[in-house]
Amino acid sequence: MLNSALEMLFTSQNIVRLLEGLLVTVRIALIAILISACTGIAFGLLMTMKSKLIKVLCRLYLEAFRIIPVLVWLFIGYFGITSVFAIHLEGELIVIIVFILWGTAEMGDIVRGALESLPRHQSDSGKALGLSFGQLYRYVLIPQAVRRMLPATINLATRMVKTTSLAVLIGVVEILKVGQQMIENARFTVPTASFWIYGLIFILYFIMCYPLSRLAKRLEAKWSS
Amino acid sequence: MSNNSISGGSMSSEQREILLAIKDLYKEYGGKPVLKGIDLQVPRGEVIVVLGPSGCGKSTLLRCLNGLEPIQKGDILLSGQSLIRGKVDWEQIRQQIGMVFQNYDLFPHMTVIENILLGPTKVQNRERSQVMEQAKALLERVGLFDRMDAWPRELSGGQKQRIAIVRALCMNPEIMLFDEVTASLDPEMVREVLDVMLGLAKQGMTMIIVTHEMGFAQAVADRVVFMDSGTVCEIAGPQEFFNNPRTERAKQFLNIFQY
Amino acid sequence: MSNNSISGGSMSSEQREILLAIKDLYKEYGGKPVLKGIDLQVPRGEVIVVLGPSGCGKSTLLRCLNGLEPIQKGDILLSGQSLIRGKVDWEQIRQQIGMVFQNYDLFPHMTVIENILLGPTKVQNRERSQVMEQAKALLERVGLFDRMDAWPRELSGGQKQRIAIVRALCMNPEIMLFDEVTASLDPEMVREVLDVMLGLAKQGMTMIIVTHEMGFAQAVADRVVFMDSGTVCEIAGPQEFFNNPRTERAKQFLNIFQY
Amino acid sequence: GQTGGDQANNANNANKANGASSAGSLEEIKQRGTLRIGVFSDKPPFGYVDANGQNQGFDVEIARRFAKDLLGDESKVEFVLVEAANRVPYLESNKVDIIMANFTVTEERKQKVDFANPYMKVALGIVSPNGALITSIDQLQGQKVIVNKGTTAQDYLTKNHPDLELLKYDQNTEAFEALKDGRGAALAHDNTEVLAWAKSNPGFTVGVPTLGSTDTIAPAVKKGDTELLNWINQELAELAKEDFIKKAYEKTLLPVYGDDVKPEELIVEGGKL
Amino acid sequence: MNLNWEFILQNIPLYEKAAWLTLKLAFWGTLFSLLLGLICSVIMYYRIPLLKTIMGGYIELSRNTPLLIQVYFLYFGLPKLGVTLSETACAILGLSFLGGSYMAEALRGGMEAVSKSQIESGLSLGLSRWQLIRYVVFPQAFSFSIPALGANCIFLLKETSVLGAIAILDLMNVTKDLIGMYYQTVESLLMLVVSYLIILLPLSLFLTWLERKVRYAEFGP
Ligand SMILES: Nc1ncnc2c1ncn2[C@@H]1O[C@H](COP(=O)(O)OP(=O)(O)OP(=O)(O)O)[C@@H](O)[C@H]1O
Ligand SMILES: Nc1ncnc2c1ncn2[C@@H]1O[C@H](COP(=O)(O)OP(=O)(O)OP(=O)(O)O)[C@@H](O)[C@H]1O
Ligand SMILES: [Mg+2]
Ligand SMILES: [Mg+2]
Repeated sequence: MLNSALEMLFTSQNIVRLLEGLLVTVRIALIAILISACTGIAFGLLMTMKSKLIKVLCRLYLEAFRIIPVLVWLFIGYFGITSVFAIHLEGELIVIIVFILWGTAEMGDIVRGALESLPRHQSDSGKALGLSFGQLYRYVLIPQAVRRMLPATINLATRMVKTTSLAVLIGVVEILKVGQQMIENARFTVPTASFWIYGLIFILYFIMCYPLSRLAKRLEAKWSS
Repeated sequence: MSNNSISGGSMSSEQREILLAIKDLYKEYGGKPVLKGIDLQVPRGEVIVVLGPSGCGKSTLLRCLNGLEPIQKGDILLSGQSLIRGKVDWEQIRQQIGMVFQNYDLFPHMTVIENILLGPTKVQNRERSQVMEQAKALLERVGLFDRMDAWPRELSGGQKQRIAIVRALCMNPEIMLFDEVTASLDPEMVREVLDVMLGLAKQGMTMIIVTHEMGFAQAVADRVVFMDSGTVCEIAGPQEFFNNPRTERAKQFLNIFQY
Repeated sequence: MSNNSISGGSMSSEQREILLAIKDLYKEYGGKPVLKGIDLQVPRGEVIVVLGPSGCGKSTLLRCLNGLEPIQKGDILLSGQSLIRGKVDWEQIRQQIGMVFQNYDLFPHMTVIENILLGPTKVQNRERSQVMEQAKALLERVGLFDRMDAWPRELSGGQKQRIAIVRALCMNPEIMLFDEVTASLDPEMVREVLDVMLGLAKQGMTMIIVTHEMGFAQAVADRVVFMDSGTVCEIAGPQEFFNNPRTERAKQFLNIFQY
Repeated sequence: GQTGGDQANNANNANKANGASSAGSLEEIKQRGTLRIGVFSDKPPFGYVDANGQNQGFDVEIARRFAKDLLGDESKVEFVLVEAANRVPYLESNKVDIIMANFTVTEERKQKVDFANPYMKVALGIVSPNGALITSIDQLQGQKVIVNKGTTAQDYLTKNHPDLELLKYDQNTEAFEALKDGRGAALAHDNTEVLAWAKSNPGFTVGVPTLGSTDTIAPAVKKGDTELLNWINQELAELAKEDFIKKAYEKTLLPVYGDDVKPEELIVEGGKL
Repeated sequence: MNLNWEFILQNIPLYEKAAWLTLKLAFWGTLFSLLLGLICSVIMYYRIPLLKTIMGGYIELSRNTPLLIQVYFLYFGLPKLGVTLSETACAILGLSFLGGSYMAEALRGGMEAVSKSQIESGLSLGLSRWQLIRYVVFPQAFSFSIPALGANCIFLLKETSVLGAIAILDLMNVTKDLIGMYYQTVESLLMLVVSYLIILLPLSLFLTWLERKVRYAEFGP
């Protein structure tokens, strides 16, 4: 059984196609993570502003992504937007956009949490040294916040990598879709293909995510003491 | 305005230049008054120790002097210049006022020397090498020259507080404020920090010190200011205050430390 | 074994029943010796104050007496019964040893009275109403009768420590151990807690107290045990120890508290 | 078959609905240089991706020819892989120019897209395991029937047999997989589809070869894109001259259906029933 | 834009049914997750040899793979080994497999947050090991864990949205159906969002309230 499965993988283009599918997955995750890391920091700073209005708006934005599942947002982006505005956007682009919006919200909350968890006397003693507002953030608050938020950020990245699996449901040809095409193709030759292919994809995802969550744990252990 | 009537102490403060003057300072937190009209004049070179029960407003007073808290009424003058009226450049003023807090407030992501250099180089834009000289000399004086490259977490509480003092001194402030800097330290460490402060006093630094260490207070103070529930109850020389307090509340307070 | 040679104090400990005996106690953390052969006999009703610089092993000693730390050598006898050799029922023994720590260790999810009743009702299976009587009496004594139904977070640090003492007392222990119970309190609160302990001493409770409050130590101690780096350096009556310490190290230590 | 009046009417609706410009679509395609056609990727022998990642199948065959005749080269086609349920959105959002993914002509769909003339005939069929062969829809009472989401089979059963319990899957692969795993008593789909599938899956038989009315399968374009629509109809008529649809059948479907099925039962040549 | 209200009203029952199904799956998934998490966290807290390694492996596997792949594997992969589970079984199993590790981490975090001095003061009162867990560690650990546990509940509820892939008629799947059959995209998506808001908004607000209460007040009224 395993033999025929391996044979299927290594005949023709199958393994290459699967890796190409994986590449799409990785590409989506990487772009989304990198961009939302930046936008998230900006959003996080915005959330620590004193203005009531800004606070409420930020909260609404955050809760929208907290409450409504990402898959729903993908559908809204994919079917809803197109049917209302009739614009042409690739599935992959939709996934990236939705992931960035989602990532910004979550990342922002992480940044806010990190900044607010800094003891007040840190900013007091910065001020007492005569640091200006900008200097206070640049030299004192942000460097400390970054350490506190790094583990959570990596966890968010892991979640985003995992969530790329939903892309298939709005027609993006990524690893899962390629896998399904292969299962369909091999239906006569390897009847147990779905076990092997889904198993393989399961493991591939694990291989992508495990090092990340390991790293997060490490940093957490290192910096909590 | 009326503090002269209750002021006392070994030296007459009238003869020296007044560095810091607090006039009828009034401060409240959300409607609850915490400082109810404080008057105090600090001549250059004087060491003032502020005593009083917990919650009487000692920390709040120091924080107001440094602009960390806005005040509702009154005025604060540093070298005759108001810190309240008109447009106040706090970043400028805070360079002249050094402050050390109860919690060890070193920045944990910087080494000792980086902590010390931050203010002088970034705020005062001074030459790094020149500040370095000064920092080394100060570290030497507090006995921590060899810990220059250590991280704050590698230091004991007493060492951290001594570094915090050096950090503030390195800005060349006119006046230093100390808020219970030894409150969470073990006795030996208390001693090493207080010794540094005694040294500063001897050198003529102007200081306002909030502390619960009565022995130290007696030894270091030029004048003792006793506060209770937001007002100054008594100002006296240390000898006089500890041996013969005038107010009933001060007597009660001192009783706590007697067995 | 040899502590008699350096023991002292106002009362001769030989005449009274020895409640707790520590014999050549040796304890290490990961190969690093922390207690290097401690000998100490505590007669019933005696108040022992343990003094010594930070890290000398005072807390560790108390923790060993209570079985919170295993020891490597030596023996501990409570009423003549070994706590080390053979099968020791710690749950049983801990009922006879009350302990209060530096951190306010009330259980935050229980009200004051629930905190107090937990041990007597669950561990000792005593009648709830009968324990209630006792608890009320004790609360009255420490002046917190009306805070019976409060939650720990609603109490000040000093109040929490007094409740912690009541909680331990309510188990009717033979001996009480106090580990720097006032170390993180404001001076007024320090006083209210120490007063409770002074009261206990007067009533004849056997106690071992670790503290940094020298005035209190002098007032409460029957004997002072001075430790340094894991050994007992000096045992003396309080008058003798504070006015005329025999060892150099004790002199140095006491100097810290003088200005 | 729909009348011209119908179409004009529909075109009006569409312009009102999404206001997208439809004129000059042929020009646009020529400028772009590729014809984007939505096809299935997991529905052999109509549209699938072979082991080398190439699109293959009956629909694909015709699609390539369209590209060749419109742009002069059959490689100038860009295949966009679609699922049953997103065929309409793909057209609406202008992600593809034509859908050629076994798209059955239905009333609801006509509201949303414009169908060209048909190239295939289709009815529903029900395939089930030989061991428990379903030969009539009545046998399915109280059993689970597998369908593919967004297909006419789901549509038909939901509307005409609302009491049946349906197991609905996003993708063809999953639906047939589920049948093989015994998750339902039978699978309902286009009979072209189930016939082909049963051929290559011994142990399964199409017990109900035609169910409901016979429908047609046709290329679809965005609502109001009459220019492209007319071109397709013309093209289909042209292709009839060389029996192209039949040839495509022989190349892709014959190996699957064998000689049991007469091509005339399935294909429509020249867009005329 | 004009909404087709008739269509919306007509399909409310469908969404209602789907919402109940979503809730039902989430409920069982959460419950089993909690049980699994409880067992795991106790094993990890006490560092029971062997079992600890196994649970550690499980936690990593479950946390680092997407639910969609997990259920695909359970639903389409396992039958090839002769194990065919029903849709509901797969859904609940998948949710529990995923949720178990999240709950375990949350509970373990709570247990480790109970300070050593709390445990020692319990011990010095003479509490037995079991009494210590029962009266001191667990009540506190649970309240420390509440924010994380609550977040996990919401997380699992949201994750049910992918179960449509294995033919579960949840909210998401019903929406896909309606889009596929009637092409009333906007109306269907609107109903979907509203359904999630109706379910999750109160839950989310409740948890925020609870979290604040636990965080600021610690214990007591
Ligand atoms: N940020 C704040 N908001 C509201 N009230 C405050 C705030 N900070 C301090 N207070 C109140 O102001 C009063 C004075 O506080 P302050 O910290 O100045 O006292 P303190 O004399 O320094 O006491 P301690 O000896 O305990 O440090 C107290 O009653 C306190 O409750
Ligand atoms: N859990 C532990 N693991 C390793 N070393 C420890 C541990 N607890 C204490 N020590 C070490 O044992 C020595 C004695 O510690 P102990 O807490 O008994 O001192 P102490 O006299 O109570 O000091 P303090 O006055 O600061 O409370 C110290 O050097 C300390 O570093
Ligand atoms: Mg204060
Ligand atoms: Mg100690």
